[in-house]
Amino acid sequence: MTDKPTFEENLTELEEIVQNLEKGDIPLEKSLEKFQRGMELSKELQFKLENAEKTLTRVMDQNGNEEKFERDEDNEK
Amino acid sequence: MTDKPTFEENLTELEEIVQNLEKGDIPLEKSLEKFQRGMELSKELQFKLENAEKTLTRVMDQNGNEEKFERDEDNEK
Amino acid sequence: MTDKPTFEENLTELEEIVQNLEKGDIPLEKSLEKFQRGMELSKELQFKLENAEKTLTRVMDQNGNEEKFERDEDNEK
Amino acid sequence: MTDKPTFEENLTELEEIVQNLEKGDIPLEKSLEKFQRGMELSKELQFKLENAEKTLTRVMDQNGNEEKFERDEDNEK
Amino acid sequence: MTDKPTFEENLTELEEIVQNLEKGDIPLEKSLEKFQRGMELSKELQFKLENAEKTLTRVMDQNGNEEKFERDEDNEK
Amino acid sequence: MTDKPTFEENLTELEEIVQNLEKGDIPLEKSLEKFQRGMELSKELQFKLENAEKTLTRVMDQNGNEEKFERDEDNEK
Amino acid sequence: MSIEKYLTVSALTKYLKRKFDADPYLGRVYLTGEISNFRVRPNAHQYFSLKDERAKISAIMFRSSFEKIKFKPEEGMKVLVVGRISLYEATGNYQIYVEKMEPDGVGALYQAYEQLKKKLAAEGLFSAPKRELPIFPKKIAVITSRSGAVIKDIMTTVRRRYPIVQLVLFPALVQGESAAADIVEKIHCVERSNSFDTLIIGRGGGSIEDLWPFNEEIVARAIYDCKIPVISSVGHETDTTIADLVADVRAATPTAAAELAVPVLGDEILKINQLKMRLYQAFKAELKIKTQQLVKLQGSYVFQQPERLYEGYLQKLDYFDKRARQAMQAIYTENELKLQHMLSRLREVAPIESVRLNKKNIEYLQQRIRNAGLTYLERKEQRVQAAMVSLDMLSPLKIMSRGYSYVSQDKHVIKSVKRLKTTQQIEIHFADGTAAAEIKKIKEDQSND
Repeated sequence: MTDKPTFEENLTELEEIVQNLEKGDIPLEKSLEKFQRGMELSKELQFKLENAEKTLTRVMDQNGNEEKFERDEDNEK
Repeated sequence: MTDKPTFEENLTELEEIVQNLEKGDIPLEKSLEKFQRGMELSKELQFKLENAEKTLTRVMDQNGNEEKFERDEDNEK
Repeated sequence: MTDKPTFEENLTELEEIVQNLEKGDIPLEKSLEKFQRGMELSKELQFKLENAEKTLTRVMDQNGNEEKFERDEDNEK
Repeated sequence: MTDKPTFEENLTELEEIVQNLEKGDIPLEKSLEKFQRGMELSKELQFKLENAEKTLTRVMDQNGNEEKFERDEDNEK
Repeated sequence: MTDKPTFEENLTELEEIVQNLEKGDIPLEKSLEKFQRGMELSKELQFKLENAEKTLTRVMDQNGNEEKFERDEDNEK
Repeated sequence: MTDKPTFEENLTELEEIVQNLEKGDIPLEKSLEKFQRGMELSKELQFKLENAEKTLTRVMDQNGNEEKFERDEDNEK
Repeated sequence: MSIEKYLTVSALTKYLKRKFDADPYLGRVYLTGEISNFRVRPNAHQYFSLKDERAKISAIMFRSSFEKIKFKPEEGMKVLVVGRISLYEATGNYQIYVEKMEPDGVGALYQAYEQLKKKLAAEGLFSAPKRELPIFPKKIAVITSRSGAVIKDIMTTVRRRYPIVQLVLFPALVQGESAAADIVEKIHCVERSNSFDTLIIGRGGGSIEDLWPFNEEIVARAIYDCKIPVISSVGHETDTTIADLVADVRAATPTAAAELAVPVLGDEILKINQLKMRLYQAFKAELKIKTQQLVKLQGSYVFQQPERLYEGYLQKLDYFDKRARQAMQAIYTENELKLQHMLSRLREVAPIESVRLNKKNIEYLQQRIRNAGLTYLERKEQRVQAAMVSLDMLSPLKIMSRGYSYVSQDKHVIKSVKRLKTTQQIEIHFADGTAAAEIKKIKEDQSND
């Protein structure tokens, strides 16, 4: 797990790929590779983000009761 | 029991978590953990407080009788 | 029976608790604990007082003459 | 009979109890005990006094003749 | 007969009893005893006096002259 | 006859009794006895004096015989 | 006879008196004689007789004259007197009015009397203790003349005073030669009978000669030896005989003797009655005193209101009882106040505010953490989106869309024909897809090399 690059490392790699591609002096094959790599990375990042979002929502939803409670309490005020 | 962090320690930890998250310079995974931790903490603290409030309210209500008793005594005077 | 704290000891403890709470520099949990202890103590003290009052009333009722006597005396005032 | 405390001894004990109670520096439980003891004493004393009264009345009734004798003498005056 | 106390001895005893009782500094039980003794004595003394008086009257009645004489004397007063 | 107290002895006894009683320092029982004795004596003495027969003077003749004295009889006529 | 011939007693007496008074011899008479019937009357005129063996004359001596004489006239004394003879009309007696009187020697009997008196006095007969008279005699012997006034006076007095006594007269000669012996005999007779309480020896008044038996020694000794108390009443008060002196009691007159011998019966009965009354009163008084003492004691409040014996205790007890209850009530009230005070302070320090504050704080922190989480994620998303957009822009596929395509075999781009062979399977990549192809013919371009 520790070897696995973090979300931020992946993001940085993706951004570097974008910068390299923007320079445009790399062979097609290379750029294709990089592009593909970038696509992979972005896919992964997106996946991670989605996961994170789910987690966040879940955690927040777990507090839904309290939210209700809070609202009740607010009503009481 | 003594090893268990106090309410105040938990509150301090929660505040640090919030500040950390607000600064936003921590890795996603880390931040997710912290978020979860923060939510847990806040939940726990809230639970404790609500319990305390209930207890206090109850206890205070229990003294309603005594209050009446006192009032009766006042009437006698 | 001897080991049981006396009413005055209980009252003293309650007073210490009240003074501690009035100083107000104790952690919430501690203060909650102390408050509850204080409430317990006050309940016990009240119970004891009520018992005392019952005893007082009962003993006085056991010889009705004096009650009458007292009332008569009060009327005379 | 000699071991039994006399009326005066009981009265003195009652007086001491009253003084103790009036000083008011004894624990509540103790003062309740003392009060109960005092009430017992007072009941006993009252009982004795009532007995004394009965004895006196009985003795007086037995001497009805002398009363008559005295009245006769008064008439002569 | 010689051992029996005389009227005067009994009277003196009665007088002492009365003085004692009037001073009032004797224990209740003792004073009750003394009261009873006093009543007995007074009864006995009265009985003796009445007997003596009867003797006086009877002896005088046995010769009527003196009675007349007495009455005359009374009338003269 | 000689053992019987004479009139004078009885009178003396009566006088002593009267003086004793008048001094008044003898016990009641004794004085009652004395009173009764005195009354008996006085009765006896009075009886003797009142009931003795009146006598006529006699005269002793030469032969030692007492005879009526004619001069006394004359006086009575 | 006519009445005028009779004289009145007064007229005759007056006439006689004049005869006496006018007689020259009788105006002043010198007379010798023996005093008789004399009893001194103090501070008064003196009446007596003067006598000799055969005759007797009454005499009077007025007080003024009597006070002048220098001796004490006595019965039987021979005297020389000077006086006048006159008649006392009231009694018709003639008498000598004595003006002067002198003694004329001493009489023979008087001398004998004095001698015996001295002798007996020396023997102690007179000073010997006297027997006491019984107060209540039963039987009294009287030695006197049967016919005299003595027994009559005694009888009268006794009858009056004490009629229950037996009087027995022992008749005796009281005058003359054998009188003394007779008296002695009678005394012995009285003694012998052993039944008498008192003996009275008496004789009326008379001259010293008349009374002489009572001055004789045998009589005196008989009286002295007599075991019965003797009352002597001889002659008048002025006649003191030896018998009088030796007797236990001397009475001036027979009446006095009787009075001495017996009490008054009524008085005695009264006395006994008085004793009885005193006895009664004394005993009654004693009873009264004792009764008063008893009544006083019975009247003590101790017996009248015995409840006072314990009333004090009742009050005390009530007082203690009340105080105990008040004290206990006070203790209770004080503790209750303390507790209520403590309780209200405790309630005031209930940490409810702190709890509510903290709750708000926690809510706020929760809000913040939620916001922070969302913001953080948003920012990451943005970065990823930006990179992805850029990457998309730079995609080589975009060039191919202008009509370019490339060949690859086994994922390797084939940049030169030299690397191709006929029948070789290749992939032609287009912008919008791939196509599989087989090399049919190879034509190498030289120039380009």
